[in-house]
Amino acid sequence: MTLDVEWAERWVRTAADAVTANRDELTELDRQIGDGDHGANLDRGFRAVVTRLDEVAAAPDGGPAQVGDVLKLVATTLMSTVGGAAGPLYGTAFLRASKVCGREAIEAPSVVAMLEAALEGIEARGHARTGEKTMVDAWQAAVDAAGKVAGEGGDGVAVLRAAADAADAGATATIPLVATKGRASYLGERSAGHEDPGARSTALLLRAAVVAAEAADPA
Amino acid sequence: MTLDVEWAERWVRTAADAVTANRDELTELDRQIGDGDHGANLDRGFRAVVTRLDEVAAAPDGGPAQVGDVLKLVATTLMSTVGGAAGPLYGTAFLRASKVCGREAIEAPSVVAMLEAALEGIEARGHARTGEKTMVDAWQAAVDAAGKVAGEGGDGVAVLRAAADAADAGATATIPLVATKGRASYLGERSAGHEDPGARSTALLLRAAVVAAEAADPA
Amino acid sequence: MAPEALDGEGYQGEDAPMKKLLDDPANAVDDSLAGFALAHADLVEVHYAPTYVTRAGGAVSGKVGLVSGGGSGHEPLHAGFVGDGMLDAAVPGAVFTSPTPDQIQPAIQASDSGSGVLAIVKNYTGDVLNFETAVELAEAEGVEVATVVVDDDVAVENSLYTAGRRGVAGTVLVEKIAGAAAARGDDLAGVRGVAERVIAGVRSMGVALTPATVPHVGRPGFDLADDEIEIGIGIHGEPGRRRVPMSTATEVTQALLEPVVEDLTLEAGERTLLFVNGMGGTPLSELYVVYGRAHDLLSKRGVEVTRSLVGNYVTSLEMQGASVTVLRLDDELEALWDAPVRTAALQW
Amino acid sequence: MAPEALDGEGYQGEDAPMKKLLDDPANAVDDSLAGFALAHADLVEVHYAPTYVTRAGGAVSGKVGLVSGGGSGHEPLHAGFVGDGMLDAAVPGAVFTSPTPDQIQPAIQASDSGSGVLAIVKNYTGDVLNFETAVELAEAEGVEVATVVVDDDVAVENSLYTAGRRGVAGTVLVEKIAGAAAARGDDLAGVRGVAERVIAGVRSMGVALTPATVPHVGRPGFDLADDEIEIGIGIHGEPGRRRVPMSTATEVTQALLEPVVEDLTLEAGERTLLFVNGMGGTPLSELYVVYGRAHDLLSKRGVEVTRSLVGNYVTSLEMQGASVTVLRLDDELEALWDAPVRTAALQW
Ligand SMILES: Nc1ncnc2c1ncn2[C@@H]1O[C@H](COP(=O)(O)OP(=O)(O)O)[C@@H](O)[C@H]1O
Ligand SMILES: Nc1ncnc2c1ncn2[C@@H]1O[C@H](COP(=O)(O)OP(=O)(O)O)[C@@H](O)[C@H]1O
Ligand SMILES: [Mg+2]
Ligand SMILES: [Mg+2]
Ligand SMILES: [Mg+2]
Ligand SMILES: [Mg+2]
Repeated sequence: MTLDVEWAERWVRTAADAVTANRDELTELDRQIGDGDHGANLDRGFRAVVTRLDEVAAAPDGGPAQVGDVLKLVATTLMSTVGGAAGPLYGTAFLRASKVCGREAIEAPSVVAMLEAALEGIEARGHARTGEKTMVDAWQAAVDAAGKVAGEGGDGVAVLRAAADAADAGATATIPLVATKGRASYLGERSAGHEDPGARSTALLLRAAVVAAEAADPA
Repeated sequence: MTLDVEWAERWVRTAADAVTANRDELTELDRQIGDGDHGANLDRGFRAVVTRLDEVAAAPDGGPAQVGDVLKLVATTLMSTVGGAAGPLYGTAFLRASKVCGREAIEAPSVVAMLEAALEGIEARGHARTGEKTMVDAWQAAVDAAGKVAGEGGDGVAVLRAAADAADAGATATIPLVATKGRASYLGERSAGHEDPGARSTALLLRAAVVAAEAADPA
Repeated sequence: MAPEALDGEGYQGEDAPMKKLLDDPANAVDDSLAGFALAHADLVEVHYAPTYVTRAGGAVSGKVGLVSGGGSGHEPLHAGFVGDGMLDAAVPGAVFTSPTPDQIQPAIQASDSGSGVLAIVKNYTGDVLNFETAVELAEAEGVEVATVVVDDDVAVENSLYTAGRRGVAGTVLVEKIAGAAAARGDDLAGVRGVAERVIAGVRSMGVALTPATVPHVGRPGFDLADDEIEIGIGIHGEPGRRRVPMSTATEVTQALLEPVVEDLTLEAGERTLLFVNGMGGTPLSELYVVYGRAHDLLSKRGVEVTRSLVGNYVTSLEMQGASVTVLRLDDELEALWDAPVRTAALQW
Repeated sequence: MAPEALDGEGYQGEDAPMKKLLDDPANAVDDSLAGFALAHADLVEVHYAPTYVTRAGGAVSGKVGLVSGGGSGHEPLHAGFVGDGMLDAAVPGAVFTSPTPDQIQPAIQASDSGSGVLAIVKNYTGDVLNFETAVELAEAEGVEVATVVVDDDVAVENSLYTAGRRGVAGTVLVEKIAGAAAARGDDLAGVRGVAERVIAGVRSMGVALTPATVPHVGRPGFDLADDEIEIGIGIHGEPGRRRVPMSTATEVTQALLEPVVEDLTLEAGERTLLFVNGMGGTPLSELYVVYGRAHDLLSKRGVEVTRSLVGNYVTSLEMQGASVTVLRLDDELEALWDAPVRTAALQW
């Protein structure tokens, strides 16, 4: 299938559903090594995103024309509704991603560029690098896998799928780490043995992108 | 045996032991329908009484000469250390009782007079009458029984024993009552089904008087 | 810092230790007062054996003295209200136990500058009896003393069948306003008259979400299920009038406010002070929710709220819950409320 | 009052309802602010969508504006400190969640009278990032903004291995003293300099006896056994650095104070402000016990306590516990501390 603006919208709605469905799990992860609000924060944000998307779609001049428009809407809405660390980080990620998706549909190289832009945005704001037990760990794994599959000639969906799988593994890989950024770093050694909530939510968001792609084009 | 000043001292010390031993029970009764401090209040008071008694006994001019002296020491010490409702009530009871015990030893009629004076003191301060679920119920029962046994020619110890038995029954008889005086009255109907802590402590104190008498004169 | 730092003696006992920041629970009151004295040396002086608190610098010449007291565990009541424009002395008893006459009497005498002393007593058998004796003793020493008894708690029926309504949060308003009357120079009869006017116009009702634990008792004053609350509680860990399922702030506020308004027979157009008091363990943010709901309910009845107070002023240790107090106002009471006050717990 | 009064909808859900005086937990922050606005209409104005709080009457001409903000659940921080001599605006986020740039930006702009604005930010990744963006946006609108970051919590090592020390109770002291500097007419650089001097000289450490429950989460932020306490907690329901058995006030105070004093390298003869802050659910009487112990420990080291603050100022919902804060003082900081302040939570 083509990763077009309909896909982008479907991605966002699928992501919102996934966040709601996993709200309590995310909260529990954050309760273990943070302040127990990550699920609620993201849920609040994505519900606002869906509302905003509905409004825009219902507007007389029609919905967003480009993939980047959808991502920008996500960015600004998350920025103004999530708060906490995740709000600005995801906000910046989607904002940077939107800038490399200024077209009606994107192909494999743009998927890679989108993921890279998101990661760079997060790193620029949060100053975290891989291995610090943050969402960066999931994004970095996704970017690496996406680049590899794209280099091997995979299509957009294949690239996305590789990214989502890698993000999932990247999130799991945060479990043994000792956090050195974000709220979990206050726990020192006690942060080891728990999965980073932001890395887990990153994996959820990328999985939603795959699900949204597959929904239109059942294999 | 004679109810002399040694008996009076022994009474007070026995009472102090009884209060300490029943401290938690009294507290629990008060927790049910009051504020859960009756045991602690009386225990604080009687420990101070014992300390004071030790001091007085160690003084160069010797210990108290009359039964009334002992009771007065109890009165002033309870008044200044117990607080709450029980402090002034027991304080007044022992003060009034001391006034009718101005001799080295007391006989049956004085025992009755002592109990009557105590009851009058409590009624004068607290304005409660029988049936209001207060310590008055125990004292009134004690006074009635004491009068009866004295009238039948019983000796001081027999009178005391009757008083203690009656106080015990009087305390038990407060269980079904609805309180109309003291803190338990705030509970209205919910005060029924619980024994009044002050009535129970009254029974303990009078029982101690009997034990103190019997201790000197094992049957 | 070595972890052993905390491995000292700690609490002894069979059960889990109480979770309170105390050393010996039996010394809780004096230990707390010692810290209070250090923190507010400019405002108060704490005396021991017997224990009472006076205003730093002693009685104010030409001013009627104000003394209040009662069981501890209601902090900042009463010691937190000693200072300019409010009390001259406070007498803290053991936790939830009224103080003894030998504490109260010197507090009364220390507050007398020759203009007499008003004793403000909360209506509990113990407080009334102990103050009665102390007042007699102080009078015997030549102090002119007037007594007022605060009984604002509408949870208790004022009838033959009770010891009368309890004194609860409204006490702060009596102390503040009578304190201002004394500060402006009213004589003893005048200060007492003002205090009685406040008492006549103030009513309260409280709710507990969780009970409190008295330090030397070590277990909660009453038991409450996870989904139950206790309506009409006092401030001494006594159970309340009835137990109901946990509910919303709006419904709870209504259950507290309605009897207050009815007992006061408040009518549209009247001016009031609305006071939402925390019982100690409820966050301030929730008190403001209750305040907002109570304000709305009063507005709906056409009752004006022209003054307000929100906070933990008459507490019951760490009890979670709140009380709602309404005071009928007029120009004079408003002006006295607004008059400057400088105490540890109330300043403006 | 019919018992049915409380038989309305109440909370829904499988588990026992949370015991909080709230209506819809999701609206807790706005409901509380609505009550706050009604109770303190003379001091503050509350704005919604986006939510922020400004001083009644708006920015003060010629004065540097002061803005702070952060997650809710720490009341009275920050909104309770809006008023004369302290903040011009406060920005409350969701409970324990930093506010968003679109809330912060208008608060900054509303506080600017042309003399610039100081943003006082507690050092949490979320707060720092959201303020950063808001400041950029406000600067783009022509407001001169300086930012200071409060990081007084010595429980967290300030190292490569952490997000840096957290901002906790010391924030109140920064807001009060910088507020006084702004009120006396210092320019933006001056006010920022004073704030930075306070930040350099203030350290805190806290303990939790019981955890707090976030309304929309519905269960405690961490679990603590009946006989355990958590040393080195933050104010967001995060677990602390280590868990130790419950102990005495003296030992707990020592465990809190020592790292504070050491980090400050306080020496005999120095003057300090000692601040014992309650986490929300601990009775004031216990805070005074801790204060007394901390005062004694400082005195033993020859450190002088010349100013003090005791109370629930930077809370963590209904958490039981306390923190100890020490600020190194000098003549200027003492004078700024003493300067008049008129806010909902601090007045003199
Ligand atoms: N400096 C950082 N860089 C990248 N990610 C971070 C950083 N700090 C925190 N995070 C991410 O944010 C997540 C927490 O988000 P959230 O709980 O919503 O915010 P908060 O920590 O403010 O409560 C963490 O699990 C982590 O993945
Ligand atoms: N008006 C009264 N007359 C007689 N006894 C009373 C009266 N009020 C209370 N009491 C007695 O005092 C007891 C309570 O004493 P205590 O718990 O020490 O004081 P408080 O009620 O002040 O906490 C009650 O159980 C009751 O027997
Ligand atoms: Mg979080
Ligand atoms: Mg009692
Ligand atoms: Mg009592
Ligand atoms: Mg958060």
